Amino acid sequence: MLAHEHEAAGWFLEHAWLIPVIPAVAFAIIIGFGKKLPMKGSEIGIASMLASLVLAVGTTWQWIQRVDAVHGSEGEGALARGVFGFARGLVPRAAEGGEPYVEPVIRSWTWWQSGGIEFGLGQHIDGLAVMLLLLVTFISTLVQVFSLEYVRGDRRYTHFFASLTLFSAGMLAMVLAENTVQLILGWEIMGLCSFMLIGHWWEEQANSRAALKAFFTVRVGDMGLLVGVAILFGAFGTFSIQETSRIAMDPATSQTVLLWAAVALFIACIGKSGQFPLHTWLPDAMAGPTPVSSLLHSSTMVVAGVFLVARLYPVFYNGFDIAQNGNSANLIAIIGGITIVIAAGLAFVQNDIKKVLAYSTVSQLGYMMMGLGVGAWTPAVFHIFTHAFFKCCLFLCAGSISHTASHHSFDMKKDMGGLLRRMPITAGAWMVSTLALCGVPFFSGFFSKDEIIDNADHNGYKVFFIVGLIGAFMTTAYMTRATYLTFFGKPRGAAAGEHHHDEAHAEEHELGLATVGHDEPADHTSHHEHEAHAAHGAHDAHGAHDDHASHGKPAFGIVGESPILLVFPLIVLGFLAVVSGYINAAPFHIEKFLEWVEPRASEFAPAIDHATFSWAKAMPSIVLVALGFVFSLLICKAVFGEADSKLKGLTQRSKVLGAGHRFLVNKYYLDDLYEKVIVHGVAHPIAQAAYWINQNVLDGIVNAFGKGGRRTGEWVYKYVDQGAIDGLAVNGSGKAARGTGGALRPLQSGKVNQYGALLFGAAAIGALVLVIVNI
Amino acid sequence: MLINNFLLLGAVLFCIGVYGVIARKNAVMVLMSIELILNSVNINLLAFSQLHDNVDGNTFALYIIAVAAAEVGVGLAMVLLIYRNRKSISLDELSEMKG
Amino acid sequence: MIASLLAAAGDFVAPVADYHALAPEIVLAAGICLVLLVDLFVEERQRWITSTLAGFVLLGAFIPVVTLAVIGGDVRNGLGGDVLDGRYVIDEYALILKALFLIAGYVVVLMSSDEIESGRYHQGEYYVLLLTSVLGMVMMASSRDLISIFVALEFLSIPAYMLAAWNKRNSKGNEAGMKYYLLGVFASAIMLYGMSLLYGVTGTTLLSEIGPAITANGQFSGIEALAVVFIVVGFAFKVSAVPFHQWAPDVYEGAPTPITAFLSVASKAAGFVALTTLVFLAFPLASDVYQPFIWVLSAASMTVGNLLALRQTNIVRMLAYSSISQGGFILMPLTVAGEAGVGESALKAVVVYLVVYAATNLGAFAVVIAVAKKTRSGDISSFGGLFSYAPALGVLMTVFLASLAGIPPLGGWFAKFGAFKAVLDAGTNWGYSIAIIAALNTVIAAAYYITVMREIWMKPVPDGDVTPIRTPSSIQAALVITCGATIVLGVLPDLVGRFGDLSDLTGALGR
Amino acid sequence: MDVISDQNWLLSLGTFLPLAGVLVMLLIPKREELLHKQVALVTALGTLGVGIYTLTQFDYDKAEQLQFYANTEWISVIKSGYTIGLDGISLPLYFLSMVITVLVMIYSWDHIPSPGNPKAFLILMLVLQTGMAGTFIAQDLILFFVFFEVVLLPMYFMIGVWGGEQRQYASLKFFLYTMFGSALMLVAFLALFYQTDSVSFSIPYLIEQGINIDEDVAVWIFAGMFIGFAVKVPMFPFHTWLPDAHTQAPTQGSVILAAILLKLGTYGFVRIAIPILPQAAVKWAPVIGVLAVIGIIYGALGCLAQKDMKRLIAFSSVAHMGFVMLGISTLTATGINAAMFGMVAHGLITGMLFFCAGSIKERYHTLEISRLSGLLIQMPKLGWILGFCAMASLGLPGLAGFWGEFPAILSAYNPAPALSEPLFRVLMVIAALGTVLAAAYLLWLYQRTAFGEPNPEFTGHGHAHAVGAAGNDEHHDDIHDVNVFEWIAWTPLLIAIVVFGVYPQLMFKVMDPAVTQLVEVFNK
Repeated sequence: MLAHEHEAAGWFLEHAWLIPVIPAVAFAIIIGFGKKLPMKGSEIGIASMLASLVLAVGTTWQWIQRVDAVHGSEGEGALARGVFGFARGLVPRAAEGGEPYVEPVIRSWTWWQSGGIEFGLGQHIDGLAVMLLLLVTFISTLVQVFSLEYVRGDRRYTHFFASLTLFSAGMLAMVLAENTVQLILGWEIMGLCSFMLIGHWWEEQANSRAALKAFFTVRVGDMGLLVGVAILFGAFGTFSIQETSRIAMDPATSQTVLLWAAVALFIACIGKSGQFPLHTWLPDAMAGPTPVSSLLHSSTMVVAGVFLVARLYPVFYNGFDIAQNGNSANLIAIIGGITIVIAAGLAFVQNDIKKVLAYSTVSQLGYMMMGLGVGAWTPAVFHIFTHAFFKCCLFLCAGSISHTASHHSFDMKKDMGGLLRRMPITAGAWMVSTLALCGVPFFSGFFSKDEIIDNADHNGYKVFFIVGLIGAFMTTAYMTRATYLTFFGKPRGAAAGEHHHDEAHAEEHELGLATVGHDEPADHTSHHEHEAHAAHGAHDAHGAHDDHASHGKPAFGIVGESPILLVFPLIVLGFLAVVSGYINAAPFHIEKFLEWVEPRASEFAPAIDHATFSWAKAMPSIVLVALGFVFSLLICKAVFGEADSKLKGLTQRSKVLGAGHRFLVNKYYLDDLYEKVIVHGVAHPIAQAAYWINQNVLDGIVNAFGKGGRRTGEWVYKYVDQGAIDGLAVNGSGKAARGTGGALRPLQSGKVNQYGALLFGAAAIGALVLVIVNI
Repeated sequence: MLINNFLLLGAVLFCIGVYGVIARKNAVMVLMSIELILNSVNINLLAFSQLHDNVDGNTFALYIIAVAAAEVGVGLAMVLLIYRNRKSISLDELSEMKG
Repeated sequence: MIASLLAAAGDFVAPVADYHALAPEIVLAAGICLVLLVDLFVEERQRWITSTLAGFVLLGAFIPVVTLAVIGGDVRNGLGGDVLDGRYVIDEYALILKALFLIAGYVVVLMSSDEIESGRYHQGEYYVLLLTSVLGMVMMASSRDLISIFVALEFLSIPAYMLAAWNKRNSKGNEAGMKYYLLGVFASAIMLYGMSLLYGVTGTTLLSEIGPAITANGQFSGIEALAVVFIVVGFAFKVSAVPFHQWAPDVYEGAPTPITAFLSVASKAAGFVALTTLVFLAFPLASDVYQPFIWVLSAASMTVGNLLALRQTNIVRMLAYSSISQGGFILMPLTVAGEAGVGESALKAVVVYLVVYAATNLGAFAVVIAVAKKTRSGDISSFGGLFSYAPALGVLMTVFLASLAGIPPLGGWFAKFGAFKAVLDAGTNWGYSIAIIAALNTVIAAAYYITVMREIWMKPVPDGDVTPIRTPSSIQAALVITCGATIVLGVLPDLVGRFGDLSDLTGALGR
Repeated sequence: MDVISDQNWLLSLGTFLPLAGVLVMLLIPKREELLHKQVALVTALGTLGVGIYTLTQFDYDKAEQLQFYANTEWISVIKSGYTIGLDGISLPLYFLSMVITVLVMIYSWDHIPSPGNPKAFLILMLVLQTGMAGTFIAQDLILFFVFFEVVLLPMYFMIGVWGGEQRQYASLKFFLYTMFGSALMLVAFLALFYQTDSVSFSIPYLIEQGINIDEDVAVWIFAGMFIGFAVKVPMFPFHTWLPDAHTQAPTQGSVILAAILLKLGTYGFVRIAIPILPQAAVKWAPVIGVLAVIGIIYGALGCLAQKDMKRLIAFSSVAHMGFVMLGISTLTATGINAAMFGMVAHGLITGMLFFCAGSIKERYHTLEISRLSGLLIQMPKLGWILGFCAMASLGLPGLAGFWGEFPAILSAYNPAPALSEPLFRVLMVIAALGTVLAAAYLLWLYQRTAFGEPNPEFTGHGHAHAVGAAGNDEHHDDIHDVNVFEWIAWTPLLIAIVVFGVYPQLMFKVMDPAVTQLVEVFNK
């Protein structure tokens, strides 16, 4: 289709379809002979990712040229501006609306046809696709580099890279999908890979269960995808995304069909993007190796759902008519909003650093969804962009810490603390990313998240404006807590070089720091998780050993910075966490992202109008962020702060020294006060309640779906199948037959006279009847 | 003269015969009852033969007489056989095989 | 009265009979005498001569049947139609059945020879009786007159009574003979009463004349109905149709196994032949009477036979009941024989079924005999693990049982198929209902045939004795013939399909 | 339907060649086991050769026409002829049956199930092959019926003699069920024959005439065929023979059963019931659709209840055939194409799963899910293959299974004009739910058996509490990874699963023309 486009587009645009093909081929190669290669196949993976990255960059460059060509602004150096948007940013924003729609570069080849229906494969390259292509290839490359070190010596090293590569292939295939079927294809391949990667250390029950849960939960959503695609095809008669969009935009199209399709598709997004109430698989998925978490659960797989909404935006836009009913709500926004708050609350009570990040991811995805829900298409997509960098960075930091400092434990309470000095680079990267995540001004997160909140207000979704603000507050709170626990205070547990954690426990108990997360459900899970990590720690223990050796460090004890392979990605990502925002920094009227990515209003895309930025409007969120920081910091200081160590010493001496005892006791009361009143009294119950609901209700539902399924299955099988159908109908009839047979036997008495009697009797009766009948 | 008398006689004989077959426990008696039936048949045939004025009936009757004789011969032989084995010709005891 | 007789006897001219046409009967009759004579002179050691001779007699009688079939045409005219005027007819229908009876007889001889030689029997008389009975059947195939049918019937029955009681010392044997005899005679007496009435109503014994004569006076009289029913009863007894079947299981169990085979195949077939002839020639106008009656018989036979067979533990008894239900299937086409345009397929169905059934059932009995030689037991369980130590016999038995169950590509399927086809051809509710009943019965039937197969293939050998079975050559021959016939008929049913041409049969009557 | 009748000997050769092998083997004494295996394999390979030649000779541009058409006198009494032909619908299944037979032969090389006796076992298999191939080429109802029944006894004995513990019950059930079905089917055929003025049983002729049958009658005739085929498929509620048969059958039996025998039923619908009686098909489609969907959910629930791996796979067949039937019931080209594809895909995938189950059983002497675990550690290759098949079976795009399920769901949104849209859309949603359940039980199975540490009972340490068919010492000794015969037998299947998953056009382009022609009648 659209053949005339082809001359216009450049080579890279024409051949963007190669981007997913390369990793796919690489996957085959790795599976085939990965084991025989010097680096066990990892080099193939990285090479393929680099190749794709190059292509992606080329594509981006040409796309930008294309856009500029259409929009009249000059094209040279566009790439530069593409990446470092702030370089020559202060270009006045292009005139509203007037810009023509930039034709995406679409190519498709018939894959197979059945009964007149054509199933095609192809590429649909527009701003969104380009952006994600760049993003995915970039992140994947970094993560693979990181993994080189992180999973070295693992027993399934090759498989790991194979899966990573295939995963990227799937994601890329989905991103540039020309039609919905191809989209499903990539979508499902990702699901499979997530299963393999999360369950990478499947020797441990918990991990395999997590993998199962992840795949299954996502699969529940996929049902919606299948139905949705079927509806769209059935109603529109095409799989092509562009066609679908066009028809969806066509006012003549029935709104009910769109609504149904949108609902069905959105269910899929809920599953994939870990939206409430199907978000529970995401934290469990942290059972996977950290690079997996950073790739799948921060920047690629989980945004697939968001991508789907953004990709088929017209369907949702008109399905839920987002534009029309102003300050009311719609499904996407509601789900998004709920997710933000719930997840943020949960993040506050986690002890496992990765779980904090997991919940934070869920919450950020909530932002994106909400953004799309309130019609802030561009900010939401932009948030995907920025979020990818800093969240990936955060995960990798966590990985680097656990790998180097805390001996494969992720428990902030037990095994971390005081790492600021020991791991300056990691800490730095972490800080920057955290600031970005919290949406502190001049960091990337600010430009995207604040835009979302702003537009929510602007489009009249007041409620969600508030929700957004609350979210911002909570985000800062939990991130501050995590940061504090990890990098400040005194080293604990493994970070302090201890192998076993009894002392950590003892210490805390002595201090009466029965802190958040140590109550039942939380403790239960954190303990549980801990086993998991301990287990995989054991598995690649030798790996850990030799890399420690190779860097001439003692296996445990006072640790330094991680090896370069781990740190390098952190630096890059940390840097981007700061600057990536400036592509579209509203405060400075840089709106390149908007220009390059956002489809202009046309028959293919709805008109999206944007709130104009003003510091005044940004103030509330900034203030709340600050508040969150302060509030959280106070608690942390109080609960986990320096005081503790002094306190410890003093309490020991308190046995002999009476003096100052009361004071200390009072001090201790103070801690007690903070602890009991503030944490337990205010923050804790809410959070715990949320967590309880999460674990028992929502998660319960998810599991119950499985369990209940099993039970119903057993019941049906036992009673209906074996009992009724088989028992009565089948075997029953058999018995009946034999029974009648038995009943008939007495007739065969063996007595001649009776035989004779019957013989004549039958004859007589027959004769009688027939005579009567026939006369 | 009326054919009905003959037919009536035949019918009566037939019924007696049938009754005998069903009621009698003694093999020989049953045999004789059967002979009664055959004779009732003969009477019918002869009567009808007369009615239709052709020889078919007579011929048939002759055949039946001959065959009946043969049958009785076989039958008595068999009764003897049983008597030799069981010292009894009561049919009720002939119910070894059943079901 | 005497005068009238003399008048009827009138001027006597010796019939000019066509001896070629009568050759089978003549050969048999001569053979019987021959066997009797020979038996007097051979001494114990050479008893095999008798059996062999009997076999050759049957084959000898088979030759003219073939030649007659080959010359084809209407040999019945050559038979001086004006003398016997269609009371005794040789047409293709008759020929295929004569052939059937002769071959069946021959197979029975093969099956018997070994068992009879094994002492304690007067085999001379045995074969004489057997041949006589076969002769009766061969006559039955040609009979087209009440008298000749009756004579043929007694001809084949009386020797059968004696054969059934052949185990003189065995009380079961006596019992079998006695029951068979008494009930048989009783049944034929009833039949005769019916015939006498029929003669009374129509004034003739020639079937082709009875046919039109029924309801000649427009109204269908009760007497006619009574007569038809009684006659049908007589043959229903012969084919052991429920509820006239009770003699069958007892007799089959008591009689020597080859005789059981003979009774369950040949004499049953003879009964069907007579029934068919009557239905098509004598009762075409009485279809309102015989169709419902036969419908009931057929349905009852297949159902009751099957249900009872399910419960049997004795293989012979099981086969007896199975043959009852098979009889029900053979009766099935006759329940619609009177419908317009159905006669053709109905007749074909019956003929084909008889042929296939004969081959299959004889085969099954042959295997039973062969196995019983080793196990000396009639229990189904005695077949346990047969396949493991006698694979050939196991497979053969499987083939026969599968054919009985009607599984393609073995003969049985086409027989059943023909029956179904015929009744559905009628398109009447009677036809459809019987078809459904039959369909259900095929499943029940499969159940007990399969249990035997299960014994053969899947169960352990009961007494662990796995010495292979030495099958006498005669029985091997029997098996080859029957098995071959079963399979060939299943794959190429056309071989027999073309026989039993209705026009040919009724054509004899110039109708 | 016009026909191409050059090389009309080809199909007969391909169909009856195995019987030649049978005759040879009958003459070879029982103890020459190796010789038997060789003869059987050679025969199967020869047959496959003929099949491949057929593939090369098939004119794919005229896939909607019957090719290699032969029509000779057979049973003139009932006007039934030996009519055979091959078109796009039957070709894939015809060829699949040959491939599967060969693979099963190879697998049998060192997997003759107890109580041994390869002679009988292989002979039965060859007879089966003839029956299956014949069913797919038959273009005459009677011929079809005969072949349809020919497979019955061999399979009965295969299950009953070489099967598991309850083999006798299972085999009997299988046999009686099918007997019942085919009896009614036969009645239906005959009724069909008479309703079309008793001229011929040839399917092409009946397709021309069947449309004229009065609708009420047609519905009843269809009912007869429906039961006959539904039992074979098997559709809920006629499915209960399947789990038993599958579970008890020897591996080879299960594979053939799953790969080919079940297809006879669905093929019957596509080849006979629907084209001959379109008017009745329209009436029955909703019933079929509903039963199919019930089957999908029901089979899935059944799977979730299973403790035994093989039985679970068996129940999954019910679910998958449910998808096939759903596709058929839409009476659209897409749906029926999907169904045809689903048949083959299910044949490959489930067949493969049964192979795996068989090999696991052979090594562990049990298939209790609760006792198996850590296959990936003890037998990595087998473990991965199992996982691969599980993924394929739960309909992962890119593997064959998906192209059977997804288009079926797709087609249910827009069924044939005559059918009720709301009903089928509801069915579509429920069917989609079925895919979720499929994921549930397959992954559950995989996670339980393949992941985790091996059960100590089988690692050689835990002999004290090791229970199982064989003595404790065998347990860890005979746990070896995929051996060479298994590789040879499995690789083609695995490759096919991927190839058809990546390039489904391979099969669709063969079937599409025929199917399109088939459903034309429903589009007006």
